[in-house]
Amino acid sequence: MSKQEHSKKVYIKVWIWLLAITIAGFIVSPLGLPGWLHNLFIVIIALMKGGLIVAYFMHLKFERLSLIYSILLPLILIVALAVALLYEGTTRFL
Amino acid sequence: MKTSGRLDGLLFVLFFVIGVVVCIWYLVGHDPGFLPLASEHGGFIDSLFMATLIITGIVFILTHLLLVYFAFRYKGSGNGDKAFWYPDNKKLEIIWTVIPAVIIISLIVVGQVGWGKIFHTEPPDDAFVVEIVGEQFVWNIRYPGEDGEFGRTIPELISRANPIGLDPTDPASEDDIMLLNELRIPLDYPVLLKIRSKDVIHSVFLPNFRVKMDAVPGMTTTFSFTPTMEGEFDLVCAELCGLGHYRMRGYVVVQPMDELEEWLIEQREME
Amino acid sequence: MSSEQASLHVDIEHHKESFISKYIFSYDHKMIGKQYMITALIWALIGMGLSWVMRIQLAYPGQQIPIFETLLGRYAEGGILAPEYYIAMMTMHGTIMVFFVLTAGLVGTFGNFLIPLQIGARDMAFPLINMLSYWTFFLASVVMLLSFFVESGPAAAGWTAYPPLSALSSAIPGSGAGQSLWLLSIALFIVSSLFGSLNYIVTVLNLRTKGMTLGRMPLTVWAVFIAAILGLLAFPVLLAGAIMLLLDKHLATSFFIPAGLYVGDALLSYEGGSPILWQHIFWFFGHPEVYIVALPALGICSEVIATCARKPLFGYKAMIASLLAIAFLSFIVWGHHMFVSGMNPFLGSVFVLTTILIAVPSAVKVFNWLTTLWRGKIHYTPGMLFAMGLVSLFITGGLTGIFLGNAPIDIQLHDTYFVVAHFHFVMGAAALFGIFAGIYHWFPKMYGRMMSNMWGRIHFWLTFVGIYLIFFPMHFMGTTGVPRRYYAFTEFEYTMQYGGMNEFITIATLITGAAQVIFLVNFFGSMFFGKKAETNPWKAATLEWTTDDPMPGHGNWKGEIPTVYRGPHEYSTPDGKEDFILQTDSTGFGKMDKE
Amino acid sequence: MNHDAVLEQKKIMESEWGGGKAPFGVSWRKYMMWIFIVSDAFTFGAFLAAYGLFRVTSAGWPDTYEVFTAFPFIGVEAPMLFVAMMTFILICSSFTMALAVSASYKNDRTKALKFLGLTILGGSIFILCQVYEWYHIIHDGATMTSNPWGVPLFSATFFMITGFHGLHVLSGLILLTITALKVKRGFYERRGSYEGVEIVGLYWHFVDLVWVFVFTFFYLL
Repeated sequence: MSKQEHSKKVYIKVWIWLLAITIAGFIVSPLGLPGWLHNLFIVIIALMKGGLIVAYFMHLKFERLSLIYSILLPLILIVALAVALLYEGTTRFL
Repeated sequence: MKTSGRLDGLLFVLFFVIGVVVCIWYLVGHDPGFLPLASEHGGFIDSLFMATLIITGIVFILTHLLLVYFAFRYKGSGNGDKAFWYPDNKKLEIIWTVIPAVIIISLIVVGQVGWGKIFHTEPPDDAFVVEIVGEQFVWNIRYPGEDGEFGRTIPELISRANPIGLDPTDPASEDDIMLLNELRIPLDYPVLLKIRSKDVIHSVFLPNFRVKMDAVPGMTTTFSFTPTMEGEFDLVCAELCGLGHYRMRGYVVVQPMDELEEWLIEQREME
Repeated sequence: MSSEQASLHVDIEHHKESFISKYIFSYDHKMIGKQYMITALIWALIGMGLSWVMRIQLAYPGQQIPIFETLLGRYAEGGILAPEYYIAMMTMHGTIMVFFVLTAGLVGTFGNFLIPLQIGARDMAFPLINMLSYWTFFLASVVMLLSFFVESGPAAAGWTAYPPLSALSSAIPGSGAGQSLWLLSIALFIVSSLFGSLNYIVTVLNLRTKGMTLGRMPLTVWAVFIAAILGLLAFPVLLAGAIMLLLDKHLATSFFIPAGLYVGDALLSYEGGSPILWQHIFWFFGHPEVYIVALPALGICSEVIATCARKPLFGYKAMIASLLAIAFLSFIVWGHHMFVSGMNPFLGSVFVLTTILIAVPSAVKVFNWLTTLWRGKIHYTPGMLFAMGLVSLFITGGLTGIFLGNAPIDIQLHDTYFVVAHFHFVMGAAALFGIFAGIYHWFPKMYGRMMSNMWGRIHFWLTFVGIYLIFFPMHFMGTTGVPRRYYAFTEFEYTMQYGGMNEFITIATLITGAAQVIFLVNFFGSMFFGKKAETNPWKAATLEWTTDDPMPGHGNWKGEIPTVYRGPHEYSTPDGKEDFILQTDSTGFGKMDKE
Repeated sequence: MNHDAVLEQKKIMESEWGGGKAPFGVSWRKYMMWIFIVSDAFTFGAFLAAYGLFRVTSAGWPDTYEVFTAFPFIGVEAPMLFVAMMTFILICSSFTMALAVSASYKNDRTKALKFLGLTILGGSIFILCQVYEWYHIIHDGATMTSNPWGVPLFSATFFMITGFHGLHVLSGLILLTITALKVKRGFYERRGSYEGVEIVGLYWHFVDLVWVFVFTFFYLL
């Protein structure tokens, strides 16, 4: 474990970023953007936040590539379930 | 290690031969067991079934022939003499990956063409519409009547006398015809089943018509098909729905359109 | 010794052995594996008993069978099994067999017993969690057993527990307390399986001995490893579903229950849920579950075939690749259980494609097994017989899957006896044969004694023929359209024609079931009176046979863990002296490992 | 035996995946936490996927900006402000957790303990906030089966998902407390490795991560 991965400076930077994009998420709502754009924006912000936490706080970014893949790739499967359910919900139900 | 296997090898061969003979004897006597076909799309399903049966039958016999032959032929003596060392052959493996893939993909393609015809084609506007509402353990059948429209149903109105909760204030409900367990449909004419359920999941299964669709509470599922044979057939429940699942019986009567229309008028008058 | 292994070794050395710590709350992976095995065998007897009850009812509907009343009490008053309890028996048969016999009996038994032995580890990575895994499973068993004794009877909505039937006690009595206990038991089982999976995956990745690359692991370890990954990812989804169903049942939420239901002369006050959602969630778990059961059986089969045919497993890499392909595909095929469930037909098309593609890796496996047998020197041990039987059953069950996976044919075959035949071949019987093959093959290592060869062979032939006699005729019933989960076939003329066949199947079931007594006697008898085993009775090449005794103590190897120099299935190699070379054989490598 | 085999064996013995080593470069304890997190993510994923289906199929899903308006002590309606604050607190606790891990790797026991304490504090405040929020919307009339803003599934999924997440926070707090006590007693120092702190940290960050998605999908969308 090298010292760099756990440097305080990086954590503070990430923390500030997290706060900044969380606030950005709030500001966008009253702007009255079209629904899909608003949703897209919100989801991108969530992914960015998640990415920051996973990459720096959980320092996955500094782990071996094989570990990164073994953690992230399986998540595709649960996303597939969500996509199938949303598709099913919007096209067929009730 | 004493594991003589002459007998086991022989038994494998014997079992395979007897099994195949019995199977073929049975198949010749009974087809694969299909009930008489009574719908248009059913022909496609049956022939796809038969095609798959032939393909898989060949694969079954070939692989089992190899299995029992090897079992019979390559018996070890147990005194440590070596077998033929053969760990790998890329070419062979690619061949037997590609061949099944091609066969299988062609089956999928053919299947999807049929699937598209059954489910992705909209039924014609003048299709004969019947509603089937599953209930523990009967089928409520409803015809829209002369106006061609089903009356509104409201769950709060359901009672013994009004099994599906028909709303009497809706003008469309006046000429609706309600029947129990008796589904009459016209010969050679597209039929659209609108399937609902009052309580748990049922499944409308018409084995002669190769029709099956779940009756799911809270939503309306549909199945459209064209009957091609006159007569009386079974309406079966194919999804576990409770203790009476096995006796949730209905009848399907297929008759020419003009007879059916007369019968509908009679029913209307009787109500 | 690596640092990882060393810290584990310290833990083991400090672990004192009393009766309780050795046989009950044991940390030793071998004892935990045996505990799983014995528990699964007991469950198998219960599950089999339930299938006898069902078969007798189906063959002789409406007839008084006095023994039913003696055994089942109020569920069969006057010797006639009531329909609601027939369904309950069927539900419990499915649940018990899928979860408690096949999953626990294969992954639990062989995962625990074989992984550390075959990869060269002292024990699992987390012996404590391993112990907890078994005892959570035991608790799940107790809860499931309790549900037989509640007032309204055990769960009765099928092992798939489709709501609304499973959620509403007014729809069927079993959906009261019985179903709640069922859900609780399954939730416990999920926790147990999670503990197990974490252990298996981490152990396989981090605790392999020196030289044991992934490409040198025996196929059993590969298969259990992949099954553990499937369990890790599939079970939590069922947990989410089970929690939602419990909330529906006890807090009257309506996740799975739509508005306007009218059950038992009363309008229910649920609003807005979707029964199809449960089906999606259940089968997202349910299909991988099939492979959690099947893959270890296929792995065991591969290994036993290679060992007993005295040949290297043909296409070792392709076998692993096909396991991986099957595992991946199994997550994206769940919709094939729902072609006619009201699911969007377009989704149906997608699922047809992914489903039938599974046939390709499966075919590769079969061809590779056959080529392994080709020009082999087959030793007919009972384990080998069961492995070869598995190949046959896997072919039969796999081929019928091609019918069911093609959506248009499934319209006719869905929920008929064709399905029953299909999954009993490919998942039920094939996996069971995997268990038998594994037990016969590794019994000498488990108990230091040999099982009787002759009785093993008799057991095999009765079981193998019996399975075909029971399940093959069901295909014909299925094409005719005889629906499954029927209490009796007396209500329809076209189902009545199979009266004779049903009687035949029932008799076959009774005989095949009775034949399992041979196994039990052989198993328990050999445990105490069997011939003492050698360290390596089958002359196998894998690591577990290099332990100092036939029955290694906790820690597995007395001295250092051996280093591995070669692949797992080196049989009949041209340059070897004997017809097998142990993985640890360092002939020709000089003093490499002493560095 | 040919030369190639000897060479290959040599390569294997030196390689990361050759056995006897940790191929991912992490110990088995840490890797176990990682895959546990993946598994747990699937549970949450299933809940959220189900929620998504309810959301798109139910007509008239309530507007969260009208539901979550309460804020203690200020007496005016402040849509989403409270939950924004909760998010802020949880992110901060994640931040202090990262600092605790960092300090523990520098063998700075007092600092590690301090940051762990701050993390526990943040987590506890988050739980209290959640209690307040639950109390408030229950007070407004929301139950598992009905709520004043429309679709009952809204409150049912809300209680289910935030409840399940809350359970994770609670168990995280218990784990953190145990870890803090171990740090205090010098358990990790004696062991020579502070990895335990890092592993608990992973779990805590995951709880935060889940909240990010719950917050996004449930409150913001």
